[in-house]
Amino acid sequence: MPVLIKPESFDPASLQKAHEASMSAGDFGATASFTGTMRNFNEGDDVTGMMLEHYPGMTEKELEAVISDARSKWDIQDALIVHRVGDISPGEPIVLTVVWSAHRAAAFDACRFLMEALKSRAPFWKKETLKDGSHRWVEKNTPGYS
Amino acid sequence: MPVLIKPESFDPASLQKAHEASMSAGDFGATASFTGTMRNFNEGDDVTGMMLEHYPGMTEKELEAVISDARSKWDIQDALIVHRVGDISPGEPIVLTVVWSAHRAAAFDACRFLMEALKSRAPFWKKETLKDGSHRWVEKNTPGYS
Amino acid sequence: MTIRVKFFASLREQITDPKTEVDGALVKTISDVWKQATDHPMPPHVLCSVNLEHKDATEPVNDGDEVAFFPPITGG
Amino acid sequence: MTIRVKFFASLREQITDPKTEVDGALVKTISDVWKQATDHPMPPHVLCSVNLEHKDATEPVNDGDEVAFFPPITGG
Repeated sequence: MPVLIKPESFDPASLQKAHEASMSAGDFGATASFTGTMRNFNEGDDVTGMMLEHYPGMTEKELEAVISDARSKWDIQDALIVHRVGDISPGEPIVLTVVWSAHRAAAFDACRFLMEALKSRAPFWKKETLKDGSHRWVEKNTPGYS
Repeated sequence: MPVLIKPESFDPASLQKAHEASMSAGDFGATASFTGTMRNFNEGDDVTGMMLEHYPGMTEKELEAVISDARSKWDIQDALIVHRVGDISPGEPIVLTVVWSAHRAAAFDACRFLMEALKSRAPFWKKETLKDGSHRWVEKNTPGYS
Repeated sequence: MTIRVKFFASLREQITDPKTEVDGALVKTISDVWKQATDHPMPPHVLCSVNLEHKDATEPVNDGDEVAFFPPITGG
Repeated sequence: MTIRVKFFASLREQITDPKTEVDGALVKTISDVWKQATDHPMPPHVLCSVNLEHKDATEPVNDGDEVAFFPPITGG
């Protein structure tokens, strides 16, 4: 199962290792991994909590399509996407993308592609709780390339 | 200590977590991580073992310079480089580079930069043991960008 | 037959009392579904899906489809 | 005073019986150090360092320096 939607807090390192256990060590030479973590600040404001809404069914479908696009673009061994949903606290992981491949170029490219593609295609929405108790929907993502 | 030279096998996930424990959760939003693992094949041949030679003193100095270059190029929170030396077996990690930052673009860019820079500057050399017991020095690295 | 309609995130909060089903005989496109489901005008950056696939608002719908409307995606 | 000389990896195996120290008075550049340390001609892709810093073979050396020669780097 290369796509996981998690309603509870998850440990990126454990999930990456668990998935890797199903693979044969020595078959891959490169592992690129990205973890997005909830910050306690955004656009200049202190953020105390967040709710991640998603579209069950469509979300999984889009994430699987993102992985299959990556597989068609790069020579990769395996990939994993984990995404949190529901109420989350600062410091907790939101998203994990991992790519395993023979050589590092494909792992780096594909891991970054997974992140950019899921941020544009997979139906998730963030609602922040600010320090004063007010809520706001995040309106757009930060740019993926500087 | 953002640079570690390891004469024994290491667990990338544990070292990444250990370093992260020194940071304040919620301060960073992005973690990009790369692990290079010893494969059991290279250039069409079965490889049964590898010896990683390095230049003690210069190696650490170059790795620290690589991190400080990354810090001057990108707005990053922290970085970690771990590199194995000595005799290693297929499936064991060779190198780990991790970058923590507020936003993902800097983490992705800087993590990849650490790998490319260390592969061109940090004095390490690989000697492979092939299936028939013969040895050969690896002559050049695979390209970092496809 | 009917077309099911869903609204997500900020749109779900903004659209008061939308229909969750519209009559398939009354609509040809996704835009038509919006007009049948709510009196609100469609905001400029709304995204649409039909049967869990991203679609433009001009695309056709069929009886039995599930149509969803949502704001720009902000996951990851 | 002397200049210490080191060879690494495949170079260390190829250069038979190199000097580990050369007389600082006899050398001006890194290339000179190579010629004093061994009878082998310098291979085309050799990298050099002085006091743990990458240098070109044409650069000067001083008494007390540590000079190293090594093949292209293959770590990571």
